[in-house]
Amino acid sequence: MPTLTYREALNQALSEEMERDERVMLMGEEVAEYDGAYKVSEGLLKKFGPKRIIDTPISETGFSGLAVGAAMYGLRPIVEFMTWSFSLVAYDQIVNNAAQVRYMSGGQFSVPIVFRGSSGGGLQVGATHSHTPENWYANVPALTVITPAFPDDAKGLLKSAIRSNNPVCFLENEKLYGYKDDVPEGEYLTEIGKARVRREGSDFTIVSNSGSTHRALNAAAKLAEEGINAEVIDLRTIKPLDFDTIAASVSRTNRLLIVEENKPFAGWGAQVAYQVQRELFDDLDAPVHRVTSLDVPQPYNGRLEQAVLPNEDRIIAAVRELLA
Amino acid sequence: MPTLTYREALNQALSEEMERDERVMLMGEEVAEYDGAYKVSEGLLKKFGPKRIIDTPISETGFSGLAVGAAMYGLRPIVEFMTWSFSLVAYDQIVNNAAQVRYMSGGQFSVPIVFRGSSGGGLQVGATHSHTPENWYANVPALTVITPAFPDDAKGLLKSAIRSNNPVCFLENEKLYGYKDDVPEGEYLTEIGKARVRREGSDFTIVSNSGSTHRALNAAAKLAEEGINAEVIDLRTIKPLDFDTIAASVSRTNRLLIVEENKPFAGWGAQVAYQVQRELFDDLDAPVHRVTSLDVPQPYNGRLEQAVLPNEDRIIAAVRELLA
Amino acid sequence: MPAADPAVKNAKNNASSRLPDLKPVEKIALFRQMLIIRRFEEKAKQAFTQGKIKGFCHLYNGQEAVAVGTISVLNEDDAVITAYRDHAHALTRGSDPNACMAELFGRITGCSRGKGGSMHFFDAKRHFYGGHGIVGGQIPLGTGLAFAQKYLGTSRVTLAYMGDGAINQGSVHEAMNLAALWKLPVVYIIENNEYSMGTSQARSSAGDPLTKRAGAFDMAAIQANGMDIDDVRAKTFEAVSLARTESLPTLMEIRTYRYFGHSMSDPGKYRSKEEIEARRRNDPIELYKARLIEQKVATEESLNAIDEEALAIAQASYDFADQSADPEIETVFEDIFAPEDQIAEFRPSPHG
Amino acid sequence: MPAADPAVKNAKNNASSRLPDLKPVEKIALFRQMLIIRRFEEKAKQAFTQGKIKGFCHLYNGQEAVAVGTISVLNEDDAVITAYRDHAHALTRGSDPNACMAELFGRITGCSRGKGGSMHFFDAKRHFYGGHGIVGGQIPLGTGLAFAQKYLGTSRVTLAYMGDGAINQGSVHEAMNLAALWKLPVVYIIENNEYSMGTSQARSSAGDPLTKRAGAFDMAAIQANGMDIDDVRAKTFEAVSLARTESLPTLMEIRTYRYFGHSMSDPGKYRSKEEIEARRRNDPIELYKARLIEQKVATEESLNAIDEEALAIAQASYDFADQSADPEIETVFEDIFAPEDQIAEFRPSPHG
Ligand SMILES: Cc1ncc(C[n+]2csc(CCOP(=O)(O)OP(=O)(O)O)c2C)c(N)n1
Ligand SMILES: Cc1ncc(C[n+]2csc(CCOP(=O)(O)OP(=O)(O)O)c2C)c(N)n1
Ligand SMILES: [Mg+2]
Ligand SMILES: [Mg+2]
Repeated sequence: MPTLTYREALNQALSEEMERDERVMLMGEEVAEYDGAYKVSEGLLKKFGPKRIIDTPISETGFSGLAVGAAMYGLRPIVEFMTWSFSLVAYDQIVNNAAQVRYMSGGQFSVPIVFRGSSGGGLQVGATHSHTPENWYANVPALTVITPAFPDDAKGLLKSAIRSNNPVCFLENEKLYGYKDDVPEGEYLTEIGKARVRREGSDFTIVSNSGSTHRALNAAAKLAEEGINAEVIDLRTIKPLDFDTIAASVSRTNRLLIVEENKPFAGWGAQVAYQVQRELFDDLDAPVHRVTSLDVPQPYNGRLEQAVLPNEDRIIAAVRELLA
Repeated sequence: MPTLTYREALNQALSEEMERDERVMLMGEEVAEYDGAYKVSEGLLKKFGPKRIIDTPISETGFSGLAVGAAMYGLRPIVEFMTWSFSLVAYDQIVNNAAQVRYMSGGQFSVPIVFRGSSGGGLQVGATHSHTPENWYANVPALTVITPAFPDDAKGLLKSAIRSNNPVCFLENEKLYGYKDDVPEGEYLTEIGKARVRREGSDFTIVSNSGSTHRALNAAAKLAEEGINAEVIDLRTIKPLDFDTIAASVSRTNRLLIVEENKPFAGWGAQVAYQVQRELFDDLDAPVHRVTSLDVPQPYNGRLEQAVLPNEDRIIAAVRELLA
Repeated sequence: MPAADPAVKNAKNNASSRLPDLKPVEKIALFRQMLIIRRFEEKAKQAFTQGKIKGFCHLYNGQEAVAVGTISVLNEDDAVITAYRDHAHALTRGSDPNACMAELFGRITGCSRGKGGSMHFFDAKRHFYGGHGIVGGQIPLGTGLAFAQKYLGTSRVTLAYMGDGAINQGSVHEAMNLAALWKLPVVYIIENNEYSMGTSQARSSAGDPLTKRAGAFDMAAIQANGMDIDDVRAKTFEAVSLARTESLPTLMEIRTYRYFGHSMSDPGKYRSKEEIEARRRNDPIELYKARLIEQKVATEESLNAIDEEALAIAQASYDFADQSADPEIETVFEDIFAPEDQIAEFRPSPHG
Repeated sequence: MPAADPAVKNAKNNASSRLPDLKPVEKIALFRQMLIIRRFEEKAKQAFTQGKIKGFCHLYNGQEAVAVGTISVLNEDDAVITAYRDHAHALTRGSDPNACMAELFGRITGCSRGKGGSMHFFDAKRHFYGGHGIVGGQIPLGTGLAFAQKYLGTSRVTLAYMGDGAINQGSVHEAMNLAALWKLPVVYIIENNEYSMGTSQARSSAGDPLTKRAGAFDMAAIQANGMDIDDVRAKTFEAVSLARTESLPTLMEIRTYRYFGHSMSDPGKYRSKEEIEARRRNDPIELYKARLIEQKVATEESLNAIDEEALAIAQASYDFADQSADPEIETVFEDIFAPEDQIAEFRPSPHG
């Protein structure tokens, strides 16, 4: 199996799906002539031409809404936000139009659209540029929210997202673009809404996503040296939530730690915690724990930002408490 | 004590605070000559003149951001969203500017601003007009989120919000504007971040806010006829969350039901549930239950909308399960 | 009794350079369409007062020549999208008055299955893309319809309507720049009824006339008198021709007036009775009626007979809506996700 | 060594109708200020390459005459707000180069306590309102500063800067309408460096020149040559005078050019070396230098000595930043809420 970066895997997914279906097109700032601010769309302009790979003005509301209209008309637009932090100016178009048109029209219109781009912190770009908005979107009925952590999932899930007839928020992680791993060639689709056990273990369960899955795996590796065995579940899709996979694990390990980069108050992890205690109350030997970002705006300084993020130290400390 | 409607209580708070401090001003669509779409600002134009009570164009991003700038300069603006559903077009200004400027500037600028307006469903105005966005804002560090349920709290909390030097999202409830109750006269301030026990009981605890507190109290009254005694805590402030009041109650009743109009996935109730199971694990005799809006866009039809909202039937059914 | 008269079709623009003269039957069809809207909404007003219609209900009375005039120069497969004051656009596009009234009543037979309500009419078959409640939010969508029309190589165009107040939303500005930059076949139509709720244009919008907003983008702009359907048609024809033949956008400002409140909930204290009465004297339907009589296209009696017909259509729609069923509770869970969305590869195998 | 020369102050506008002629010492102060910015940023570039500065770092080289020229006609208590390309505006406003460089290094001695970084400089004392990362998002804020200036009865004005790409954000359009409608003393300054990242103006913005965007609102508009500080000053003076004396907004488009990439992360393949070289020949600092020599205001040697001084200031700021401490971890919890926010009535009583 070839080894690709997360970025290359995404690029491959885009390219394959655009080849497969002429109605698929990509628009966003700098996606065409610049090859993408983070090079996810590298080479696509050359391959598919300016009709299908489209540079936009800095008008997120305008082009997000335009894409929703185009999707209602039968195209299958992919909208790149240079980062998801910039989606805030387009929040209304995503929430009120992309997510509601099918329902409000009594099912007459599909909105097959993928909003995608980088997200997350750790790059010292400050409070306005470091959002992890998965819970803002996952709270909205009818939106699907995907946050892959590995190159194979990045490819398989992006292909599935593009083929979905529903609006999908696809949150990549800037820190992972260079991460390398095996990626199956060609037609490789990953089912939306299915979590994946990335490490098997028996002592407790970690549920995480995106960059936090890597933090969790690193912490798990260290703990393994002490003989503590974590099972690490990478959610992959935040919504719909794969509760079955979580439940199967927790009912075995009886302890759950959630690691998420969301700010804590009503982050997606709170929802997982709620459902687990609700459905598996008698299985739990300890309360569900969470390690989240701290409830502060993102600072620029690197040491401060590392403290804000759900870092390994905090994860390990939480595990000790969880197992105490 | 005079009896006022929730609307009149808000109006009184606005009027008193504007009298007290010339830097306080109110802007929004139809707040002046029209006396407010929901008449919350009735009479204020006459009293304070067009310099301080200002009709805006339909430009939520523009006037929200303008108010943030004015707040940085020393004014104390109150921004009315005709409904909070329309705040989505201004989401970036609230999240990235109002909430972050103090932090990003290392504390050099205060943003003493109140964003306020009606919110919530039940009026058959459809999916785009029925949002309950408290969790979208409460997730943002540095934002205070207030959702009063009664006229006295509406007055006391709005006065405190206006005097706060921090950005506050103040979510009124359209269905409550006509609700009447006693309201203390004159200088009546309610502390931000304190919940209030609105009904004492020993069998289980309900935590709710805004319109849902009334649903909870109605359900509690019915259950009392059967001899089931609910304690009902009205959160009043969603963030900062008054965990102490919740904990004191739950450690006594050992059972908790949360009633919230938020859509379920990572609504604020998930956060309360997380914290309760985390801190009071051994006190709980049953998992924390939630009754939320259904995870669907808001339908227009009245019967459907009632089914979507956290109605009394669903509350009572949940209580039976919680006590089973 | 279908609302759309097939004769209207013949009045459509086929990218010829001149707006073809209307045949008498076509003129009468336009008159009839305006009256159907007026009577339909009067019925809706009554039903609202009776408590049969809930939520917000924004009436179009006074503005009929705008929807009917503009849409009359379209082809059937052109696209239309508008804001929440949408009854007229749906009806003119050919939506069944029964389905429209049923939507107002929140019935399962409604044009949005009772889920949309007054502000959210939709009719995919008739290329009517809604019905949108967030001021200005539909304008990027309309721009996207035109984008798709061009992308797919059609020669179709889109009419995207908004109110005068909507022009101050940033979304509108962003969309207009995109349309001008990418040469999209869209006609933006400001239905300037002089007020956004209780706020007059002068109190909300710098720069008069609003067509100046197009100048920012070197975009074509044109004004029309919304009380005169012939003027509306002539000007819209120019804009539609530019869109169809050169794939260029236009901003139209059509001056009009609404007789009732902003919505049924608006007491309308910001306008004097005299102002409204004066404007009513300039009624687009009466004006056209007089013109048709003067042109000897029809007699007063024949036009009055059409009014009877319009009243009957409105009444029938009321009866239909009233007798229709509420949606079943289970429908609340329908229309959230695409039924075909289970990607084939993941569909549970029929063999278990 | 303070960066701001007190002599600059004398060059300020006092609402007189004509821009006063500059004294030689004032001219030299402008030259000096431009050079300080240039040398400061060259140092920052070096520090970025060394890994001492992280995140995004947007350099201003080539654009110096814009910040220095525009701000030179302000009074000290006028307000300034800009986007993320903000080093020059802070420095020109009088911020300490040491604090600015320390901010880039993320130090506690930084002008935002290490929390803002390159994109988020702030300096309340010097009426510098940031430093904002979301394209266009600062323009409503700047409009609000002007609103407050008018509300409070000051005769101060606000300069609100943005890039050419920012003009396509809806927020900018909404803010301009508000400023024109409410007659606010704000000058919007487009620093048109022809590109938004890799996108040329023609590929992002319909309508040329961008001053047309003001026409939508009947707002005054004016263009200036951003490579010629005297032209920048003259045109800004007009706009500032209009704001100060009549409380009216203006949209300025100042044509300029940046020599380096969009940010330090940009390889800049969308422009040819030749294009950049050609533009460098038109350098605002060199141009002004030649003019000062020609006008016999200064000699080549005296100006070169100023360069030495600027280099020393830049080096000193680097050393200061490098030797400053990182913020303590506890500071992460500071600056979130106003310390004085505990409303007096609820403050825990000192008597327990
Ligand atoms: C973003 C947003 N802000 C506010 C509203 C509330 N609102 C609904 S209609 C309206 C007035 C719109 O006026 P105009 O655009 O002139 O259209 P008209 O009603 O006159 O047809 C307002 C303020 C809304 N629906 N959306
Ligand atoms: C809303 C938003 N979208 C995208 C970005 C990413 N971005 C940062 S700067 C920039 C280009 C801005 O160009 P221009 O306004 O011309 O300013 P310049 O960089 O040339 O000074 C972009 C796209 C952002 N910061 N905010
Ligand atoms: Mg109007
Ligand atoms: Mg630029």
